[in-house]
Amino acid sequence: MKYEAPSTIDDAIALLADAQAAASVLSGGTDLLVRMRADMAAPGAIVDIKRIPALNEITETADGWRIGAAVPSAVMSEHDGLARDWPGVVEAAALIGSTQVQGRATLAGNLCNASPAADSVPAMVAASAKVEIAGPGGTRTVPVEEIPTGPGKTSLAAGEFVTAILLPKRAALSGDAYLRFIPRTEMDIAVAGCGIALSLDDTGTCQSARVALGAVGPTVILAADAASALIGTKLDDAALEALAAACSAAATPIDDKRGTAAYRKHVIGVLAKRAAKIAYARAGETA
Amino acid sequence: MALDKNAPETRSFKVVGSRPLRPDGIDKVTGRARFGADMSAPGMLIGHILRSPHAHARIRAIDTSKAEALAGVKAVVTRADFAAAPEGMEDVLDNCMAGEKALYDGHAVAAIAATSAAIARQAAKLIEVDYEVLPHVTDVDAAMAPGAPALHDGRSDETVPDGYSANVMSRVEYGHGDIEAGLAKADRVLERSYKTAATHQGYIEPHACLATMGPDGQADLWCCTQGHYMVRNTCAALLGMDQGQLRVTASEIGGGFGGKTTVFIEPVALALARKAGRPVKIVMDRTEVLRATGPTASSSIDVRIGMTKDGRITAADAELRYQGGAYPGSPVGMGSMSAFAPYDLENVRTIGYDVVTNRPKQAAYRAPGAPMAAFAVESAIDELAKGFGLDPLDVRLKNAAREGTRSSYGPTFPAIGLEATLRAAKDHPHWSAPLGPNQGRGVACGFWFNFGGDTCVTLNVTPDGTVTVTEGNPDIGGSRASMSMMAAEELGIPYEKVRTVIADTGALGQNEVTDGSRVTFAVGLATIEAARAAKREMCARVAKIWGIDEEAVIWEDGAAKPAGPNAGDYPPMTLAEIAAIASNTGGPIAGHHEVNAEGAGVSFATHIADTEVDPDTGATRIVRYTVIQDAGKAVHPAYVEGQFQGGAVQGIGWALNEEYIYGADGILQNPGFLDYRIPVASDLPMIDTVILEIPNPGHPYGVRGVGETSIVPPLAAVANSVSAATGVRMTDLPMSPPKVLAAVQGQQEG
Amino acid sequence: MSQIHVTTRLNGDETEFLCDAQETLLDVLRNRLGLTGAKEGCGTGDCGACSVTVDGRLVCSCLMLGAEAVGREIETVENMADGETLHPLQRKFLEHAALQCGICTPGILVAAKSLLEQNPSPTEEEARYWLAGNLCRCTGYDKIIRAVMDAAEEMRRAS
Amino acid sequence: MVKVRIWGSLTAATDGRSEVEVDATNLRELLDSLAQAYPGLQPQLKRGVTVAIDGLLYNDDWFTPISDDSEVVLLSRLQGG
Repeated sequence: MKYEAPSTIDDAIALLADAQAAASVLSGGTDLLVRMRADMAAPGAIVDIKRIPALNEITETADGWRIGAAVPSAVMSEHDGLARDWPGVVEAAALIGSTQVQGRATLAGNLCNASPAADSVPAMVAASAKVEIAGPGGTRTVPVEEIPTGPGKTSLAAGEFVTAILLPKRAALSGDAYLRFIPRTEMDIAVAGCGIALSLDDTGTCQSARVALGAVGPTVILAADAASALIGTKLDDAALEALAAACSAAATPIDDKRGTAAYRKHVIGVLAKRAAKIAYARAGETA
Repeated sequence: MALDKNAPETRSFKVVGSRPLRPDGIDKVTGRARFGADMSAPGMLIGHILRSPHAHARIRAIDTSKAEALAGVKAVVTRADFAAAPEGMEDVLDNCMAGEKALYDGHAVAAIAATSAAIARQAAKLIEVDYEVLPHVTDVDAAMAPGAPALHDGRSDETVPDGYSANVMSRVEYGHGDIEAGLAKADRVLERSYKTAATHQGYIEPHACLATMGPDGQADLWCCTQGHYMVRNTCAALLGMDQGQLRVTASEIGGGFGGKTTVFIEPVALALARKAGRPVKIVMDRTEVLRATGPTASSSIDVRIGMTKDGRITAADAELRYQGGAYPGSPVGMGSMSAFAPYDLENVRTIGYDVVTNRPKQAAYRAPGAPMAAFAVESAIDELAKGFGLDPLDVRLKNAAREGTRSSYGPTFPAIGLEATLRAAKDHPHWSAPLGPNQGRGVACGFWFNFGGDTCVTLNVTPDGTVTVTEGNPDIGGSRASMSMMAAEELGIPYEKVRTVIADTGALGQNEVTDGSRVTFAVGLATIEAARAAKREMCARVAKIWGIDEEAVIWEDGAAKPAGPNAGDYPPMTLAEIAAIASNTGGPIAGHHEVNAEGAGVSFATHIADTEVDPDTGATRIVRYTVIQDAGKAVHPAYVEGQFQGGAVQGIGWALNEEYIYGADGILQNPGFLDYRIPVASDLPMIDTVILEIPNPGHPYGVRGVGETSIVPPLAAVANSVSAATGVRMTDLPMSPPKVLAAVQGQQEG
Repeated sequence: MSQIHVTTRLNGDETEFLCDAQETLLDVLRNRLGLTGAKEGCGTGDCGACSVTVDGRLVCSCLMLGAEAVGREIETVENMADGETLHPLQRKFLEHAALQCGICTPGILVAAKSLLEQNPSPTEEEARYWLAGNLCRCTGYDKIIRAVMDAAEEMRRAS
Repeated sequence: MVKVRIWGSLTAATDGRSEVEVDATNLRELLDSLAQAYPGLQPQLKRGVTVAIDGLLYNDDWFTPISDDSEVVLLSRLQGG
């Protein structure tokens, strides 16, 4: 195996596009190194993208926020502006692993690892995040939910890699939140996770909403019926019950060592109700 | 040995009972301490073990030729490289390296030594094993049923009645009285079944060793173990060596809890070193630790208890079924003996079945066999007490075993501390503190035997009057400090003047492993006796100097003094003064003591747990926890508290989240700390402790073992607390969120 | 297989080593540089026994390649004490008997030091969550948390 | 004669009696006498037992004294963790 640490995006593309090299992108490495150790990945080369300066930056743009693909979760948590605008996304990223893992793990890595249980993905999907992808054919931008196509599989083409996560500007009277359920208080993979972003009108009625569900299907689920349950309401009990029911209905989980399908279907609704209340309160705060 | 009956409770102590810094502390906070994997040797090879991917398979053939041909591979061994095991050690050998069959997922089938870990791992992939996959069974009740896939044929012993599968290895029965007559007197008879999952000791340090063997057959082994004398004896037997030719040095040990009381990789490393002619180091990874070392048994237990409406137990009956993995030896005997030990019962019976399954061979885990039994019994008693509207502590006090009680397992108890722990629990502010919404409080008792065993201590006095204590039990939690304290106490010198070292197997005679909460008791006893021998020698030397009878010299406050008719005739001679002229008075001064220490005292505990259960998710949080336990005499109270807290938290993990999860294919689903979920810091509150001291008459200072009892009550204390919080009785451990939620929902529907 | 030449700053000293591409920083520290204070408890980032800091950031050295260390500042437990003077955390761990077997201790000390650098006045809950990635099986964490809180207080008084 | 209590599953070897009497002044004599008087106990004695004498546990120490009024109970071999 070879180790490469290019300093430009173009060099990285060239290394990744070399089919013979069978290269993997190394960002935080908190998934890749574990998979290599377990013989579940055996790349011919590793392309460490942390030496590309632009990939280490969080920048506020005209359209919102650009988070470089090599920015670790801990740096996001320390960024006051980002945490103010997208607290749900930042909190979701801050739930990935331990403090130690936070020092390395990235949104881009969490997304491209394509685990159905990735914590940051439902939060990003709810937040309408996009990913910026560089590749031999140039740069393209796609919604986050188009990246994972199944457990461990992504839509990235050969030679492509994610260079940044793009979050929109936070609108007035909007807020987001992410909650997950794990058996312990820390260190577990999500049994179920729910990201919600919503916006209100000035009467406090929900105008728009996105509800994304994690760990209850092979990929993240954008639950349109769940969002509809919130729109036009002030998140009264009936709306929250409808939200929970819609989430449970949209979920297609499996039984595994982390929980049963029945449990996941129930808990996803519980999490959705709780996350919606947080997002709603946050939306109100921006008034 | 004769018991020291010198009324320990009346003694006042100067050093014992204080909290000095541990002598190995600096090394352990600076990273200098050398644990199992921290040793290297010139020319060292790295060993790697190939493991079965099948739960049960006949090994038709193993072809190692391609692996042997790989550049950098220096030796490959299989079972053929080991001699036939001596009688009684066949299972240990077969567990270290499979013979005819692989009996569980992870069972070792071959091993490689190579110049690097990467080459060794690559070589493992080149070994071709021809497996005939066989039907498997991992559940204890399924394994007992007639027609279950049999691991071994014809190994059931004479105690097993007809009608069971060949997987039932033995049956035990304890008790006295007449169960049915007793039950007839009860106002209510509760019958319940309980299950507990297999859990792992979860020590953070994986097994590691470094072996060297020369062509002359002399060998050295460095390893992390709870007993390097056991390692020596076992490895020598499995490799056909003389015990004296194998010197074993115990590294610092990164946790054991019983899991390092046997061998796994050590004989393999020696076999590789013998074949390669070079040092070989083997370090397990976490996956190997979970797949192929010794978790504890899983259990299935039926309990029948009769109680009068005023809380008196009229009869208690239990059947315990423990699977201990692929070989006989589950701790069901100790589970059966301990199940009802806290109670004074006229009619009591326990029946235990030892069952084999396609899982790794169980190893001891802190009070082996007792926590599961206590979970069942303490849950049933709690349910009965609640049903009658009685205070669960009052019910336990009403039935508590005390001095003179004929125990459920036979012997009559001497002075014991159960009642004291129950009264202390009642008086503790925790017991009467208010609870919040969705919170509940549970209480449970626990019992453990504690042991002694073979022990050697040598105590040397240096020329400048400092003292070295040499002992043979790895220091797993601060025992060097305790030994230094007891030597200092006995000699009347400051703690700082004593240093305790753990010797290799060449330096002392046989020492039993660090287990059964025996070290502070047994090694402490031998340390005290070694110090007394040294004092006698020093008094004899001084008697010669003064020209008086030996009997006329006594030892007091670290000095020899004239006594009796000679009192005051000579100024006292301190230990340092005597040591300085030792060469002139007969040579170096030492004391030693070798003993099979008997007379360990049993220990009881009562735990109080508060939990809060999220009714929507079934998640359980420990809100408050208090441990009350009899320590006999707490030599170093800070480390006694640490044992109480650590055992309680392991029990909390067992109660809530820890479990071996097997798939239908018999493969372990969660061989890592990600999904084998031991408690993390944020899961827990502070763990309050109350140390009671009811002296053990079998020890000069009254010491009882403290390490194991603390894991016995938590399973039931937490379960009783969850039941109080939710109104549903939890009978299946772990009480993971899906199970708790299902129970709560079932109750709402029901 | 050609090895990678790495120059890094380790415990304040410029340090060079050769390593294979797949070797972790933990392997390099332990097997090539003789620093065995960081331990491997899991190799998957789940136990924290291998904790070190890289450019001041707490990480698991088992989840980082040695080759990534080029130009970084690595600090390990071996550099916590100042000569013969223990770091207040090390002293408080001894005073509170916050270790039993001691295998998790180096990782917990490094993690706790990182916590107090970031947050000199953590609450008990903050300390528990910060240290959630450092498993200890002996102590039940009680004395560890007490030692960290006591060290924090002493360090606040001294500063 | 020393009275010895044995555990339930061993009574198959003692004609159903849970208490037997044998001549013994120490642990070794006790185990020898039991094996001689009740050959059915031999497999278990060979596998190992723990003996409680007046409430304290003994494993192997042959010369542990036993008097006629000692309370002697045979137990499964104990192991710790």
